[in-house]
Amino acid sequence: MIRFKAILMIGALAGATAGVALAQATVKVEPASVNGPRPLAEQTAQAVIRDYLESWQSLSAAFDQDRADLLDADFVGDARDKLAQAIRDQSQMAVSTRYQDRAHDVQIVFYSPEGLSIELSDTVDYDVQLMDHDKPLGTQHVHARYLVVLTPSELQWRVRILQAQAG
Amino acid sequence: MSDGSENGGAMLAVVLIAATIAFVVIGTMWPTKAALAYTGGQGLTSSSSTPEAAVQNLGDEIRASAWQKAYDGLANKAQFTEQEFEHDLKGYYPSLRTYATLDRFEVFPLHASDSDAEVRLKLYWSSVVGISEGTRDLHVVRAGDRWQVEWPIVKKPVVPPQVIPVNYLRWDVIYRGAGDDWGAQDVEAPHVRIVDMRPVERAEGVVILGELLNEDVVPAYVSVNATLIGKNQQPIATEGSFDKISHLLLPKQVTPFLINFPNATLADVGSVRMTPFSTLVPASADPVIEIDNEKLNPAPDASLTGQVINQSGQVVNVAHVLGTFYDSTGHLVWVADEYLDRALLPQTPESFNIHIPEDLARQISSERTIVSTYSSGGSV
Amino acid sequence: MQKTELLERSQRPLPLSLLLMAAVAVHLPLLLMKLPLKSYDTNFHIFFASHYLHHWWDPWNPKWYAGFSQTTYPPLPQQWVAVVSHVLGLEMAYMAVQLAAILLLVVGVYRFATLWVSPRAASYAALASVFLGSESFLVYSAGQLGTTAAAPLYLNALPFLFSWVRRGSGRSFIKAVALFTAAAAAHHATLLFGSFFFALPVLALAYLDRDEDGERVAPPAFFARTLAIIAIVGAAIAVVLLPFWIALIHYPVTQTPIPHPSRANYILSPQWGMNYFVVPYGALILALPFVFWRGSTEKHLRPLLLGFWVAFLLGLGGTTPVGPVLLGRAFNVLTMERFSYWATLLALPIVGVLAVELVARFRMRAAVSLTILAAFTCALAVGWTTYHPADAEDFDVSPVAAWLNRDGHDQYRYVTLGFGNKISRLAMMTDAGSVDGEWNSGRMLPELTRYGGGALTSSKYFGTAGLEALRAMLMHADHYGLKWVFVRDEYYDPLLTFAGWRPVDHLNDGTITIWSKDGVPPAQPLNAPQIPPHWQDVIWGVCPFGSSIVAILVLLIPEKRRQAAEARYPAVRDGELGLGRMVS
Amino acid sequence: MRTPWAILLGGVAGFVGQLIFAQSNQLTLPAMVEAGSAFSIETAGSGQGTLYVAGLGQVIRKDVELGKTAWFPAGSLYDAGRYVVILEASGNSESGILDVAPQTKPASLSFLARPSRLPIALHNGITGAVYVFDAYKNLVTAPTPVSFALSSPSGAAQTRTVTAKDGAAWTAMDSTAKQGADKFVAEDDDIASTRVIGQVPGDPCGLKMTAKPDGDKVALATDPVRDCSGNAVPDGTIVTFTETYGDTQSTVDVPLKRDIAAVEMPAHNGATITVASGVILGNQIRWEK
Repeated sequence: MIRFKAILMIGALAGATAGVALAQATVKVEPASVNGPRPLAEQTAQAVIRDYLESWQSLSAAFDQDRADLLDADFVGDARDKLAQAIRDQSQMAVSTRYQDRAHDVQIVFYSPEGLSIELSDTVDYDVQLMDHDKPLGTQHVHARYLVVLTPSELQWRVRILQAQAG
Repeated sequence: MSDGSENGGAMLAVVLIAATIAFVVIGTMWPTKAALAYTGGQGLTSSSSTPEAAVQNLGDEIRASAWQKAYDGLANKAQFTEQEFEHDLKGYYPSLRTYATLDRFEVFPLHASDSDAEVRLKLYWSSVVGISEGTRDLHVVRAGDRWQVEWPIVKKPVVPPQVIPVNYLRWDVIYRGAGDDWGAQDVEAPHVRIVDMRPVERAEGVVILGELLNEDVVPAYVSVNATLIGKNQQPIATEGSFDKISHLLLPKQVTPFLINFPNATLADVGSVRMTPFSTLVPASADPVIEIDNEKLNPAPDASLTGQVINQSGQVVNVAHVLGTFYDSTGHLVWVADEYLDRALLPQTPESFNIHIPEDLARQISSERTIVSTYSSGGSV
Repeated sequence: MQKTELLERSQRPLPLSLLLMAAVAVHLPLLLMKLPLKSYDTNFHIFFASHYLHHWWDPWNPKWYAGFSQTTYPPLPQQWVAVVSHVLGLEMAYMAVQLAAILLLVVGVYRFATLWVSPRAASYAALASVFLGSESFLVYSAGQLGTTAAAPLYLNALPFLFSWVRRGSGRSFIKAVALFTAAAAAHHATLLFGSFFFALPVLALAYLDRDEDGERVAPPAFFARTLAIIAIVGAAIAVVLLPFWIALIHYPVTQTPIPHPSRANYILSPQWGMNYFVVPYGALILALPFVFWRGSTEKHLRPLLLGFWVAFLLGLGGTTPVGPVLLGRAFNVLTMERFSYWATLLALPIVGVLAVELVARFRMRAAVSLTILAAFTCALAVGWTTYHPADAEDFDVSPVAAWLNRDGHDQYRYVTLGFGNKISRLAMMTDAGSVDGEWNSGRMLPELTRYGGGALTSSKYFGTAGLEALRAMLMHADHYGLKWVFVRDEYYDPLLTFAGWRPVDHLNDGTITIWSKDGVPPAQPLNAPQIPPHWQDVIWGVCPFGSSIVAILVLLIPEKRRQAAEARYPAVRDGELGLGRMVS
Repeated sequence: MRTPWAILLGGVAGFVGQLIFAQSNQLTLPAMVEAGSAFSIETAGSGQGTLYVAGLGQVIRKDVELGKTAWFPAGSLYDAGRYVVILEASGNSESGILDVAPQTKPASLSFLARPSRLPIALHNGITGAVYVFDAYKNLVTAPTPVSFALSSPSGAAQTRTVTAKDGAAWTAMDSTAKQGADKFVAEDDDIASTRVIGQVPGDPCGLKMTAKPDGDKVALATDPVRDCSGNAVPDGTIVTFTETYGDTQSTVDVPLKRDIAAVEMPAHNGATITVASGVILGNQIRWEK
């Protein structure tokens, strides 16, 4: 009985830890190393990184709930289309994936001269859990460098390209 | 069931019926405000026993759009038809006045004798763009025991037969269809610039005055927003120029703008953030409007008066005159406007009168006037 | 022997089945034709119902006024429409609920009338209610589902009230409480004013009759029972409509009054006299002298007559000074046609007596004449929607809804101009939100409440007030994410042009122009403090609808066979009406 | 299930599964594949299994026979990125990582050229930024040379070649001295994208009008209106004539037509007439009959 209680407590602690981890990934922002003539205002940089990090929440929710419409707020263009395609794929196969970002190391690398795009690189640590008909198949930790292009919309920056680099 | 109480019952019936009739009579003889709203302000007890009462009745009838009744009561109705009378008030061509309703009116006696009188009738028309005023000085004559109005009819203006070539420029825009436009050929918005801006404190709040220039080579559809930023760097309020601007600017054209911030005080404002918007739109350089005889009239009743002349062959249904006022050093002092509620016919002058606040009139030494127009199509 | 039977038959009430069949025969075809859809408010009720259909547990409706709470309007009929719509669809569900209200009215009028007149006269009154001009006017021209659903519930509650105060019947007490509460959940104004016009006369009758049927009731007991039922009903209504009261207390209706032609003087403005007096009363106008005479001369009818008289005077709107004096500010908030409706319901028992006496005296001639007059009255009120339609022109709003629902247009709010009461229908069909709406008491936006105009879509009809409200709203378009204006009336074009809006598209063969403003940010949910907390959502979802279920259940409790009318009019025999079986 | 607990439990299950598979080492993945190319995955053991390939752009599920090679034909996996591969068999699973690289040959360019109109002779006034994509709309991240060329109708051209870094390249160029529509071309390999840049005259320079009597009016006309480089100011540009006489004034906004603005105004003896365009003032005339 005591043993059972101990297991429960450990489980609860682990759950709480997982919950905290779910809510907040660690974020490190490197000083911008901007390729381009346009000066990058501090507020713009902050807004871009904030909107980009929020996009991971949308991405995670969209894959988790099989709802491509949840991408609309933060993704646009090819990035939105490709993510939506993946959600359609998994939905058709009754497969589901859960993405949980753990750490980001972000650096702005390009600000196009006309101000209509910002490219950043993000070295991300995240977990992917795969399930088939709600049966867990496994969770894989992934470490990857992403190249991300964001473009401005009426209220925020939205992700237009989200691509992990090979190797 | 009838018993000794039948007499009392009969009395009750009589009392209730009598009271009902009395209430109806009272309500009809002295209608409530809510009821009067549906009669154009007229009760049953209108009489024309004085010159003012005759004009008051006429005003009520115009307000109720009771054209026939109003026309029938005129002393000089033989000089024009009922239709001409109605058109005189509502316009011969579609204009703001055509669809306006008389919101209220005021009657001012000017002169009176036993047989005739002069009475001023000030009419406040409710149009889609706001209240517009009109004044008629009426000659009222005695006819037996009542008075009748002689209506100073203004007959339909006659435009002489002529040929007016329409050869002005027009810009068309080919828009991209719906869809993602990133990284595709685009035509950007026209370049506009705020060339002057000044915040002013007025009794009703803070007013932002300014001028906006289209410095591009294409027409621009413009508007200006202003945000008052408090001394703590927090926004206080955001307002737009709304109709106190000429939204269509041809290349190198300048418009004044005025933005109202009711209930704000300048003392609370740390800075003002101006946001001009411009969009590329199809436009025509026609009609060209000439502004003649502009004159600054000093206080009291300070105003800018003049005439606008439509140099094109197209009827302009609504004209909006915007005046920009400067002091002797060329600084912006005020922006004011007036809608003309009569259509502008080709080559036919139409007067305007823009009111200037008395306290500012003394500072004003020069002005610039522009006209924006609305046409629903068609020519004379 | 045969003569006696004939006499007895001539004193019998008309069977309830016949009365209900008459109601079905008259109103079912009209409802199947969906005639109420042409009325002023039907689409408004269906719009509310559609929200309950999709968001039963969330009365916050973001589609009008940039968000408003439906707890500002008692929900019972609309919730029933939502429930029935699962089977019939929204429009036919509305018709079904309206038909149920009409049938309940027949029963209610009969039961109410039996308190005052003989069962035969009461059955004539019930039959007259089928043809009642004011009922048809409210159903087919005004579309007042709330009023026409609450009144029958209220009328059905009154005999139980009488039975309780007169005899102390506990079962009647429970039934009265249940029905009064359900009536309040259907329409609050009916309950408030019904207390004065209906309940007070019934209480007065009970007091006047306190010695009549051998069961004497002492005045202290009478008053104690009266106070008890007032307290319990008050408490029940307070709980069932708690979110409504909270909304009313926190956000009282302080907006500038909106003109309504029912407040006109019907003599000075005869067109409104036709609309609000001749049409609702119809041939009943001919009976008014008799109503006054018989109501006065029969001592026990006097409370009924006085209730009728006050409602009658108030129903005359601005024709008399009674309305402004008695109602004060409420005169400029309420619409007056409902008072005429209640007045006609109060007159029906006496009209039933008139009909009985006319038939007894003139037989077939009277029957034929009364039938013609009743048919004329009903036909006039039903046909009035054609001669005085709520909408000048019918048009299809589905292209507008389709336009709003595509290409992300619904990220912004919209307003229509010249759409009349089609805005409810449009709101049902689109995902986009509007800053306009048809429920004036629910709106909180200062641009709308300050000036005294009604719906923005009809701004021009409210003169300066309406246009000022429209200008104020367009001025703050950025704040509300208002990017689209759908215009079906060129009157507004100059304002939009000079205010910086541009036409961007056309719909319905160019009869509707879409205007847009540049630089407007997408609409954001307004953090309105009037959004009800979750516990209110639960109350709103459970209590009002639950009150009607409770009312149905308690009506199944058998009543001791005793009717108020028996003492005065013993002619009624068991089983003749079947009414007791149905409602007891 | 959709709670942190689910993920935690799933993680524990996956970890245990991985331990089991790690011992058996049933899954062999290629180090990297090019987007859209065919590839294979080796499996060990025997029996049936299911292979899952999941990335942000694609998810593939394939039934495989353990111990045999699972073939993925060309075009199966085309979205560049990092994929999680899981082999599930008999309730156990093994996972790994598969990288898909973009193709090296560009197939399309996103060319952001601004502005679409600008005044003539503006240094670095024209900018262009290019993102290079392969046939599957993957950003080509390998360094690749992008050439930019701005050519005017007269034939003069400016060219630059820039190496794209992280898939992006940019340049800035001067607007020419002559008005007209220039072509701005970005090219990578044999893929080109063209934008039209309108080079428009500057503000009017030396605005001058003349006046002559015309009945009871005065006919005013400007000389052909040019900018300081001699380019004609476009037709439609507004020229404002203002006539001041005594304490009154007349104003007309007239659009240029065929380089000239002309208007008739009331002829008042002693009136002063001025001409302006935007904030540029022209000459002044005092009208004497």
